[in-house]
Amino acid sequence: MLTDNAAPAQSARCELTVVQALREALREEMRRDELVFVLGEDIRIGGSFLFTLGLVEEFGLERVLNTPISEAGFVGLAIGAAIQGLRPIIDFQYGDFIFTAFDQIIQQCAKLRYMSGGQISIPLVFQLPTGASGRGAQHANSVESVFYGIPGLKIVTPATPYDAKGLFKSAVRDNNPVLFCVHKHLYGSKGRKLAESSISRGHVPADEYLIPLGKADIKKPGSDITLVANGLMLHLSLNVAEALEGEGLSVEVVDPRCLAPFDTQLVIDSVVKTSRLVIVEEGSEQGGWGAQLAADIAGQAIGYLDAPILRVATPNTPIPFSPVLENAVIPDEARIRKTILELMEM
Amino acid sequence: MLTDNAAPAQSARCELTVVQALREALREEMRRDELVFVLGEDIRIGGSFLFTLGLVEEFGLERVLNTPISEAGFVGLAIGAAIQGLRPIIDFQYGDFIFTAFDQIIQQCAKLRYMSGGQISIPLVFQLPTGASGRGAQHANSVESVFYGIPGLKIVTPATPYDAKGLFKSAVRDNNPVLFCVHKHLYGSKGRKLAESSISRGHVPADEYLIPLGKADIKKPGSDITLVANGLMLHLSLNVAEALEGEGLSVEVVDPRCLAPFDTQLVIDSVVKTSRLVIVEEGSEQGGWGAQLAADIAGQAIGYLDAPILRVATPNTPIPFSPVLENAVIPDEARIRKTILELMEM
Amino acid sequence: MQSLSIQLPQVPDIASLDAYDADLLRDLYRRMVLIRQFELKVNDLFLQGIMPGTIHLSLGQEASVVGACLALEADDVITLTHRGHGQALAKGVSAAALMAELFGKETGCCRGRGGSLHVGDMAVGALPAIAIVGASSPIAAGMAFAFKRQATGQVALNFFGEGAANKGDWHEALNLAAVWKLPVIFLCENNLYGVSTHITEVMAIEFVAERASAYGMPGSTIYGNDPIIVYEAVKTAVERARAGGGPTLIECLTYRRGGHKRDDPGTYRPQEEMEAWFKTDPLPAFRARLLADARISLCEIEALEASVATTIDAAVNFALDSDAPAIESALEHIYAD
Amino acid sequence: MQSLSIQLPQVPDIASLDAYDADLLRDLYRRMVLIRQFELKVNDLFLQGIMPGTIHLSLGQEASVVGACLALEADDVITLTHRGHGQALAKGVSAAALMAELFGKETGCCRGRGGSLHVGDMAVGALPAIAIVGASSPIAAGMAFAFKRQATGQVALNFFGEGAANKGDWHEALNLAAVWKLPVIFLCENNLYGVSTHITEVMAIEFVAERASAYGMPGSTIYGNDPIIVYEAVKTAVERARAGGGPTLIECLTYRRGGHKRDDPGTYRPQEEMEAWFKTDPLPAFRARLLADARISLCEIEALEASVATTIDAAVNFALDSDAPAIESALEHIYAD
Ligand SMILES: Cc1ncc(C[n+]2csc(CCOP(=O)(O)OP(=O)(O)O)c2C)c(N)n1
Ligand SMILES: Cc1ncc(C[n+]2csc(CCOP(=O)(O)OP(=O)(O)O)c2C)c(N)n1
Ligand SMILES: [Mg+2]
Ligand SMILES: [Mg+2]
Repeated sequence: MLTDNAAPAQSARCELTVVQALREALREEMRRDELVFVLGEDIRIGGSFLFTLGLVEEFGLERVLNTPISEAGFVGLAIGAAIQGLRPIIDFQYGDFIFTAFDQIIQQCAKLRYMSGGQISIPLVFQLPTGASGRGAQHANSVESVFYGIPGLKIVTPATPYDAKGLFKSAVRDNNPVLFCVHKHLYGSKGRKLAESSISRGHVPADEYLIPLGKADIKKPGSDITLVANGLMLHLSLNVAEALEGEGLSVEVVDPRCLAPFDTQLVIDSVVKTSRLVIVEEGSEQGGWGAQLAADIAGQAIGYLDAPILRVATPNTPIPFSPVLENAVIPDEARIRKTILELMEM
Repeated sequence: MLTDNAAPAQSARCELTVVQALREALREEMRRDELVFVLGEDIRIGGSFLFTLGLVEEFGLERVLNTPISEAGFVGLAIGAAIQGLRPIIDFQYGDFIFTAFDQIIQQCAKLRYMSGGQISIPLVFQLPTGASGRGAQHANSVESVFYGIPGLKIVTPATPYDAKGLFKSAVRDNNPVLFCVHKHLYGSKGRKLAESSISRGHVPADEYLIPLGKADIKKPGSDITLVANGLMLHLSLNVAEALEGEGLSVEVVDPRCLAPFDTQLVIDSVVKTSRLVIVEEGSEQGGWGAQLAADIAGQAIGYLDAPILRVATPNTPIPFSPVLENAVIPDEARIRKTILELMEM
Repeated sequence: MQSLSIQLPQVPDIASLDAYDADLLRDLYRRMVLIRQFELKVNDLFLQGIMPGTIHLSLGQEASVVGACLALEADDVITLTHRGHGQALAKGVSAAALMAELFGKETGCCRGRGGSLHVGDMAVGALPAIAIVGASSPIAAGMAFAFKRQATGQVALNFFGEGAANKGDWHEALNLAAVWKLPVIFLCENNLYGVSTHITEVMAIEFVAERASAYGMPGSTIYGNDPIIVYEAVKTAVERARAGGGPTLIECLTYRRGGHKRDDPGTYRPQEEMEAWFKTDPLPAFRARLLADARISLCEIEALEASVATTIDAAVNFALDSDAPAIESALEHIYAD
Repeated sequence: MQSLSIQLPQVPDIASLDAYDADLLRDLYRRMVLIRQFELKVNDLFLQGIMPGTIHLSLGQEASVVGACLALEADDVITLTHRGHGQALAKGVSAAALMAELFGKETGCCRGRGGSLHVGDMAVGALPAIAIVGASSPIAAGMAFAFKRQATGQVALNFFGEGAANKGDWHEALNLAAVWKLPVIFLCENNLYGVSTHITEVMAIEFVAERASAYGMPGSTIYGNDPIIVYEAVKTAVERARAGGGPTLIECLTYRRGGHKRDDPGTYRPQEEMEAWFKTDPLPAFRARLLADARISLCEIEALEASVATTIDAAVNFALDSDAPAIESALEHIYAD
């Protein structure tokens, strides 16, 4: 049986990984509310990233359900269950498989409330491992980008254990469908690569806390330039920003945390201060949230800018398997650093 | 049997509607190349917008195939057929149903060539009626927006009969998957509302011509402000621009025609001249091609701008059925006009 | 049961109505007449150019939807299709609120946001309709899942056309429902056509119900133009579902009187087939049976028909008199609080 | 055929090999050994931490893929799954190019762009693998569609696991293939599990092949650990397909020796089940049968095994010696000219 540090004892809380924080959040919410249950493929043994490890022992097979490989079917089923008052959480092995349930999400899940004139609500959380992790193009989608323009959905992309726990609990209590997209390199599940930065493992308070959806967070204050990055890219960006700090450049690093709703105001406030903006995202350069943010700033705060808005993202390509190529197309610290320095020269 | 002006005689060519131009293009391409065939629901009687009307008589049931209601199935089937050398064209009744085949398109169709190291190509055209037309939220998607960020796909959004024909023929000859998205109000099929502007019906030369994919077109030259709009919105924008011309304001109206690849350079050239940019699209304000264009201009040409980049789009909402509400949320001529005038004041 | 065929209607021997409560018979007929008159009126309003949107009428399929819905309790739920007016009325959605919805009015059952393709009213157990073919089947299974989990004793009934049986969502839903023994009835209105396409062009088997065995659930094909036959089949399935026996697939053979939607004359259908099926029109057939029953008089039937006509007129007036939604309300209900 | 069960393996009576050409028998065995040795080597390289990516091994399923592929002609095509190494080798993809692909090298069969999840080589009729469960079935049907339309006489064979039979794409593909009588064979490698989930948890019927009748196509469940049994079943289906008879569903009961993928110990499987199935390991079983055949000597078999070992070593060296793709080539092949 797979093993992992399932529930750290309250007394001696060490630092948690993101998946440990998430699992703790899930467990707390399932204890709090009988209506919450989780379903997905192979979640009885923990699921792909061990999100549900050990849960069946506490909550039983009724609330921790192994599904057939029928994503459209069980997403639709969760929608129906949510309409009738349950609060399902769907664990996707990889977020990439959600495209086989796409219609259920954008035509039904996101719209039924509106079309019905507000008669129903669909409290439903999707736990979605996102991004590239050395498995080739079909397992490397930045799923958040594809859903970014769909009204009726909320999208969360936490980057730290602390945020993950607080945001996940809010997502479970939210009465809307929430896509909870965690980068595959951020879970820190056993046997998986974990992105390294000062915040990829972290202290998570034992006392309950919630983080509201839709509030960005300044992960590092700064005055010379604003950098907005989420998920895995936040960690790379922070590493770069910390290095640059030593070189006398003060980068303010903003983590949007939620892509929908997006806390544009906090970015505007930062840009008013710094006059310079770089946006970093892992998804393909075309059509991601970064483009929207750039457009919003160009529409609402262009007067505060002293330079172009630069974006660091993956070029418009499927993700290659070859590690050499994958590394070449996905933004890395060198590219982030270079872009910041270039922008400071403009 | 449904009737429509299937193939206007060469001698007395009157003005064509978009669907007539498309049908002519389809017929010519099917005559030219035995490998081209068309499949879709109820296309034997013409399909939803009469794109295939009368074709079965000329090309037979082997090349004009009625499918079951199995979008993922027949899209996958068309991918396989294309891999083996045929050149399928899929007629969707409404583009909105493509979401039930989404995985096939973004995981397989768009990526198989890349993942295989270039071993295969997938020449496949999707004929997709797009946009809102008084049928409620599930039939009102701007499908082009959802696919906009997917590398490996081309996306065309023609607005005039002339462009429709020339672009469609290029799409059929292209060796890549092409989403050919025509606004439901632009076909001019019998019994359907047709958007009115000076170019919604138009002369289409009898001699063969092709329009390359990826080239934008200045639909109306101007010097004071650049307006970029596609599809149905192009017609509304042109009506506004023509009215404003009489009032002494010279609006340059650019039709991107293709969203992928996008002819950003032509927009930059125009902005260099006018210093002002408005972008109009029907899709939801969040995450559409308009955001990308604004981001690209803010990244590459911000120095030429004298004012913010303004966007006119549908707010982030599912489309309401009630005609009063539908009209209220979708951009109309009044909103376009107001935005242009506002921007001129900035 | 007599053997059925997909080609021409086979009207089974008619059982006596004696065993049925007269109120049930009246209710069956009343709802069938309500749908018939509602749809005819809607068609009129359309032709007059008064009604917005697009419309898929259910004329001819009244017996299936009414027979099915009356086998349910008030708190059971149904999911509806693009051809949903009849299903809605059968389950008890108010004709006035339905009509107002078709006009996009604030008083509509979905506050005018849904329109003809998305009618429904949760208060009577009718989930606002899903117009994506096949997509409602997993959702119906999900509602049934909630009923089972919470042991409410309710069931869900999923309406779909035979065309939907070729969608992947439908397949996944039937499998899930069977594996988890969910209290759901999959009710196919097999009207032989999906738009212009005959079932024999899109399935290499004769009946949709033959697919039930692929999921390990019971399935049956029945004559769908008699409300009692449908009522009985659904009743049995409902009892099975409530008793924890899991899902059932029921296929009702029926026929639409008109085209697929308003601008479709339906002329792709062979003359012989149309004539044969039109002769089985469920309304006159059931009316004749009722009149043969000692308990129900012609006078009573006529009164019932007249009262439905009044209801429809009132519905139209209500709809026309109602206000359109306020423009400022366009962005309500996108998110729940 | 003896009756089969989904619970424990039922090894059918073994027919004599006399009727088979000795070269065919050698080829069957050679390919099975090639897969076995290739996979064991890949597993090693993985444990050593030399190989990148993730890996789904097909150890234990050699008889099904080899029996199936040898029933095809060179220009027939297969589609592969996430568990595709064996399928690729069975169809004739070079071990060296396959190994180089797993290392992401420019000399890989997909120039290193695909990796383990997407191996294939069009030159030998192996469409680079599709890792989305169920998604390859319509594509296989589409290739068959092209063959039929162009009357090439070729067939397509679609490999999938029993877990895929619950996906909508699979359902739609089987229906389309049946309705259009496409020359395609749907070949299920039923290894009882989708990751950790046993088939009885996700289907309320015993066998995947029971679903064939829902589409109007023939279906059969066979013992999948004997290459001859698989070969015969596929041969029959191929002949049917080439003769215009349409598709067939064949379900091969087999078992994977290891876990679902490299980091899965596979311990969710009951001990008794594992022991019973491991005893049916296709390699020693078929080896013993060959040795019982007068035409094939132990010496010959050992030489064959040794030569495969040489091939594998050469493949590893080739892969390790090959260059990674040039960074400048990262954006090639996104679009065709
Ligand atoms: C996924 C999807 N594809 C296509 C359509 C367009 N469409 C609407 S109704 C219909 C026919 C449905 O046939 P059937 O299920 O038999 O129902 P019927 O119309 O006969 O009641 C089609 C193709 C749709 N709404 N959804
Ligand atoms: C649509 C989809 N859902 C989930 C997965 C993750 N996944 C990969 S293999 C697998 C199990 C497949 O089981 P089966 O089809 O029986 O094949 P096997 O692994 O046994 O060969 C799963 C769930 C996927 N690749 N695609
Ligand atoms: Mg039908
Ligand atoms: Mg399996």
